[in-house]
Amino acid sequence: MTAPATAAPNALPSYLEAAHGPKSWLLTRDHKRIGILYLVAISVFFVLGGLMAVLIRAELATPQGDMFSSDVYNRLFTMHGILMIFFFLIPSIPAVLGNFLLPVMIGAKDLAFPKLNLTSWYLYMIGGLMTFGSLLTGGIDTGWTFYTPMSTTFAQGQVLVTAVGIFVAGFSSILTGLNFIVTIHRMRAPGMTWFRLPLFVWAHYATSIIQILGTPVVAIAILLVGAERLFHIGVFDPKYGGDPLLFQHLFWFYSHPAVYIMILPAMGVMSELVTAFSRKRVFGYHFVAFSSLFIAVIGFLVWGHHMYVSGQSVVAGAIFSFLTMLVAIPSAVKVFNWTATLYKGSISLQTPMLYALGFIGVFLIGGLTGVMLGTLGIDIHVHDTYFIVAHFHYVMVGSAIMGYLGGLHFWWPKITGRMYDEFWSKVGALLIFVGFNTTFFPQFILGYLGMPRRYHMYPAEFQTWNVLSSAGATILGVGYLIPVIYLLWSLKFGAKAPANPWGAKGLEWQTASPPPVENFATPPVVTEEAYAYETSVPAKEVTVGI
Amino acid sequence: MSTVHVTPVRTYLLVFFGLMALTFLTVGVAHVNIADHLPGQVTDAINDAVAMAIAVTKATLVVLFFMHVWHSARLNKIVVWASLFFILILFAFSLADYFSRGWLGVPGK
Amino acid sequence: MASEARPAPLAHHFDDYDQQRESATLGMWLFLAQEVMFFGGLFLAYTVYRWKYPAWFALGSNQLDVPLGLANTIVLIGSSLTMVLAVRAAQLGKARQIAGWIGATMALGTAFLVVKGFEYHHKWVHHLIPGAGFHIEGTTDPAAQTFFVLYFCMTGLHALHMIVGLGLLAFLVPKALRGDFSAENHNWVEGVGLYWHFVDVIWIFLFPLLYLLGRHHA
Amino acid sequence: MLPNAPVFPPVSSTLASKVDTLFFFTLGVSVLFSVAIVATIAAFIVRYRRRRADETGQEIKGNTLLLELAWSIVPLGLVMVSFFWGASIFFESARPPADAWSFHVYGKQWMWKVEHPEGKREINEFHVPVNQAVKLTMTSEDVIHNFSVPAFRLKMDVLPGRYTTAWFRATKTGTYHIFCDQYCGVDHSKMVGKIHVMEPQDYKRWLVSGASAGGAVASGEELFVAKACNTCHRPDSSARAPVLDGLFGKKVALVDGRTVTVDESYVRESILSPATKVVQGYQPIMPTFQGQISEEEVVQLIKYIKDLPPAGAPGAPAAAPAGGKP
Ligand code: HEA
Ligand code: HEA
Ligand code: HEC
Ligand code: CUA
Ligand SMILES: [Cu+2]
Repeated sequence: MTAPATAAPNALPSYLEAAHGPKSWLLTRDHKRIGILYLVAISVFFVLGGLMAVLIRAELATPQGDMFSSDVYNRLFTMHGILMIFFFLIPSIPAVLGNFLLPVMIGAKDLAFPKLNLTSWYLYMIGGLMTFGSLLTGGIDTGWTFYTPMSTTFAQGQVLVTAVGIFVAGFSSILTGLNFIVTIHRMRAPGMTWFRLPLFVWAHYATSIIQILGTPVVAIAILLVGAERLFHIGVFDPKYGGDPLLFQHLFWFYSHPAVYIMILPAMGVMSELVTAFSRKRVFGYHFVAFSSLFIAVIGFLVWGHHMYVSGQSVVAGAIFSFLTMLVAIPSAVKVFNWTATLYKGSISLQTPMLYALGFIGVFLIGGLTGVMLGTLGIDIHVHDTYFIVAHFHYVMVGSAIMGYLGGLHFWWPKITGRMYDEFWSKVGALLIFVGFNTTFFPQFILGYLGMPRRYHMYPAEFQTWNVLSSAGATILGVGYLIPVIYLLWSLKFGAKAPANPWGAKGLEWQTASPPPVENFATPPVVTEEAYAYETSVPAKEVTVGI
Repeated sequence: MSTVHVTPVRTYLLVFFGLMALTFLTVGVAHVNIADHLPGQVTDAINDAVAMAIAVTKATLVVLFFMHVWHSARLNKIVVWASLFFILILFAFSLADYFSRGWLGVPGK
Repeated sequence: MASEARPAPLAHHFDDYDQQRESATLGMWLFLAQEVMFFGGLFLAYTVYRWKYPAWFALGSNQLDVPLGLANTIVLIGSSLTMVLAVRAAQLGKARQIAGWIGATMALGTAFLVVKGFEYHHKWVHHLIPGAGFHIEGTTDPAAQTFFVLYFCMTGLHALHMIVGLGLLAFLVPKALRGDFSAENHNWVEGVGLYWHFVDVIWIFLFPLLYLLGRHHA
Repeated sequence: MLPNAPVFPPVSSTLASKVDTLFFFTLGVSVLFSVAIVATIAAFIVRYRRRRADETGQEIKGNTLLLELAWSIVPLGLVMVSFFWGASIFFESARPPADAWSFHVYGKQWMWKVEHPEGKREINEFHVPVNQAVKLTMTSEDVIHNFSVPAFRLKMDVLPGRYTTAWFRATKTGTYHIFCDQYCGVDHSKMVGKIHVMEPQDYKRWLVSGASAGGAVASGEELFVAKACNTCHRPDSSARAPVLDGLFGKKVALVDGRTVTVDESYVRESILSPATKVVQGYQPIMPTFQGQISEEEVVQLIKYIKDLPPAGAPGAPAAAPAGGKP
């Protein structure tokens, strides 16, 4: 895309240099700085959640419960799930990369509502601190799913505080989605038509729909749980005429689509990575773009697949199973189109591309086991076993986080203006891939054998696979440690990044690294479709080896 | 430059009185067992249906005129329809579970 | 563009007022879509429980005071009228009128809440608050509480929205008097107006669902 | 040091082999697609590796619609096979065969209680005869649990406030795990048991041996008197209430115009929440027994009502066991 912005990218001070001091960060309205605020916050929550995972895996290395009491163990996995899902993965790509890049990619100066954007971050922080506070004061033992009447009547601990924390964080997510949709509709640069949008933007558009329409339903469900606990009234407890399944319907109405809040942005990143590192137009642009919307909409129709054996009617089970099958197709379409994009490309295996390829491999396993779970006859055996645990870690830890890390590496030079170490980043990517599969593949076997999830102790014959899994988690932990080190290192010692280190297309690569406050020195005008690599030879900007 | 449409006060008043009329109507019919006044086998639920029909009419009036959707950009209309569509999904599929409990000879409540 | 009176300036990242206004209304509508889903969960709960316990719902709704509910409905629809007139005044750029109509809206909104307060008090006196002290004439089945659980959740959340709305309106009055709103730029009035009407729409459904259905049995 | 590592669970019920076949089908499809896609990607990487720093990919021209359709429709076909196959197994697993013996299961934080058709009771142990269909009617006394026997590929949630059912026909004698698969609080992981599949004659011998666990519960007939049901539900009683003889399995018209079939759930609801479904022609005067009667007592009453012969039929309401007789 030609834009006059390339002329003098360094004329303006970058968003990092424009102002200094804590106040300039905590009161900023610049979407880029808010993206950084999120980056710091979610990283902290990730490490917290990850440490709990390490404790879980340590405990599960032996069949007896020898490290923790049952009660502590239950609190560990509950908090692990809550922190990872609500405070790490859901905000990860949208709130960090999306916040930073979306306005730049469409040639806008900022999101439509900058103050609201900052408000979202504060809501997120309030929610996060409440949840963290409840953790410090004993945590909760409901599981991240809050099933009633367990959560309303029987659970110990700070259910109320956590519930309110999630409720508040939910509104942060809603407002982010709202901001994105308005921005995409109203703030595009001249010439940036819908079908010239990068697929990353399409993915975020679809994600935002889910955030706006799904999140309020879980919010009200959680609020009712809170009310039931507080006032001892029967909303969901059958003792007072309540219906526990109603909670499950409300919860999964959000929480199934929520898994697409986690994966769709990662898929958006994927489309950027695959095109940039094969220097080629994406294959089937329209199919990839619309499949995101299709996933978002059909994703709202399948929630009952979490409830096949819950006492839901068998007819409803069959309907939900049928629709679950349909939702697999647009994901398949994406995978095939990415593969086809590589055909006759100019493929370079730089670190972000390694993550992209890892994503495809891992997502295949995660997604296809998802289809198995969607199959009624199989789910009646593996429901609530480690098969589920393996499935969702494959899609969440494997796919979504690999997408996130791939994106973070891809845009790191743009965000920070620094290059990271090529060698160590490849070692890190490799270690994460190996560690991840060693951790979670054995869990499929455990699951089919019948090992239930959320078990503190288990029969001795399951031990070998569990030891393997715990060993893998150690590798994975070290794998995650490596990027932390070299990325932090790069901030100070990394080489200065040029405007377009990868020779990639997209408006964000046409402005300086890091970008100036309002993103572009002169407002860009778009004259090309996305990924029109064939029209230019990005010779000079390329600095990193092949 | 502004594309804002200014609605005459008369329209607002008409809508208001329409809403008032419907409010009294719905209170009035609520005390009548409509099924008794209709020929044939009509279930009790007819009262619910009438009340909801009136409520939907009232809500539509508010949305179209007070909330200016009548003169709004197409996109805002789409948002309205989309929220209705998704609320319908929530209802349809949850109730599909409840209403089909016990079908196919599988017990359930 | 009428540039001599430009009370609230164009935000730095917008190109013109049209873009700014369209963004604001779209944002508000999306927020309301979110609200629809939020209340939708409660309406679903209502539907499910009413289907499960028709008798208790008929019994429950017969405990409510229709005249008060009706009065409140009239008050609330009236407040929607005054609100829309405030928005109209803003569209025409008439600062004092805006403030006047907003004041009227706030008065009606407060009246609604006061009446609601009396109703709650009445429920309290008659042991109709769900929980340990709940008692209703005609049954000891604990499921009979379900109606009142929903009654309080739904009307309570609605009242909470009204309180937020009143706060927003109060925030607009000085702005209006200061002359912050012009024909080009009155997004705040418009946005709060949409919100207020939305709260009205919720009540339009709550009133028959809670007060009226099941009346014909009594 | 470590015990050996099994990779596949025992296959010990009629359902198990069916579930496994379907599992291997989907596994095969998955492996096929994964290998094909990964191989293609690997080939592309080798073939189209970037040679020069300023190289770009070649644009692909032409109509790709057919390709897009192909790779949408082929997976669609496969998942549809998977759906229908899976649904048929699911329906089969949900509908017990007519000859099934009826057992009751109670979940309670954190134990399983089982009651055999003729009244013998055990806790966290479950003895069943081989090759006999067994139907479980399950309920919980507190939170949601889940009764799971991996060797049978059997799993069903156990809810408070209602009954769910499951069934199996064990095909191999042996001892297998029972797990609670729904998180239910502190000792969820200790809510485990053993199911012992025995030869029929061994099962018979086991039945008559030893005492039953979990304390005795009064029989339904005794409860019917103790809870004063008989004061209303006897033809000669003063209160006007329906006679329950021969009621089970019939259809009943309700005052609000609906009809219901009298099954376990309905009788349970009639006892605990009588005004929810009021029988046509009667006043809702029956008191609720909620909180005054345990889940096990409810089941005793249900069994008793189930076995009441139609009015006028010879023979007093026998104390014959419900379901089938071993
Ligand atoms: C990022 C998160 C994420 C994603 C993307 C998915 C994606 C999918 N999930 Fe997953 N899921 C979770 C997160 C996620 N899930 C979580 C957290 C849980 C557990 C919650 C809990 O209980 O705690 C869960 C649980 C879960 C269950 C419930 C299991 C149970 O509790 O019994 C089911 C059942 O249907 C399911 C199905 C699916 C399906 C069909 C997809 C599909 O979208 C996958 C589509 C992808 C593909 C199909 C791969 C690509 C396809 C091809 C390359 C072509 C070839 C394809 C075919 C031949 C079909 N998931
Ligand atoms: C985004 C979501 C997410 C992520 C990223 C993870 C990450 C991990 N999870 Fe998590 N998990 C969930 C979401 C997630 N999980 C959910 C929703 C549940 C269900 C909860 C419930 O049942 O309610 C669950 C449950 C769950 C269980 C099942 C518990 C049970 O049912 O009893 C297990 C067991 O192995 C597990 C393991 C792990 C491991 C090993 C990781 C690893 O990937 C973590 C690796 C991360 C780190 C190690 C931290 C970062 C490391 C560093 C910065 C380096 C320094 C540290 C070291 C060198 C050690 N998880
Ligand atoms: C005070 C009188 C009274 C007592 C005591 C009473 N019932 Fe009832 N029962 C009724 C009446 C009246 C009906 C019919 C109206 C209705 O459905 O509520 C009824 C209905 C029933 C039904 C549904 C019958 C049908 O035709 O569908 C069952 C089952 C039942 N009772 C069981 C019991 C049991 C078990 C007990 C004791 C634990 C009991 N009842 C105690 C009065 C009583
Ligand atoms: Cu009972 Cu888990
Ligand atoms: Cu799902």
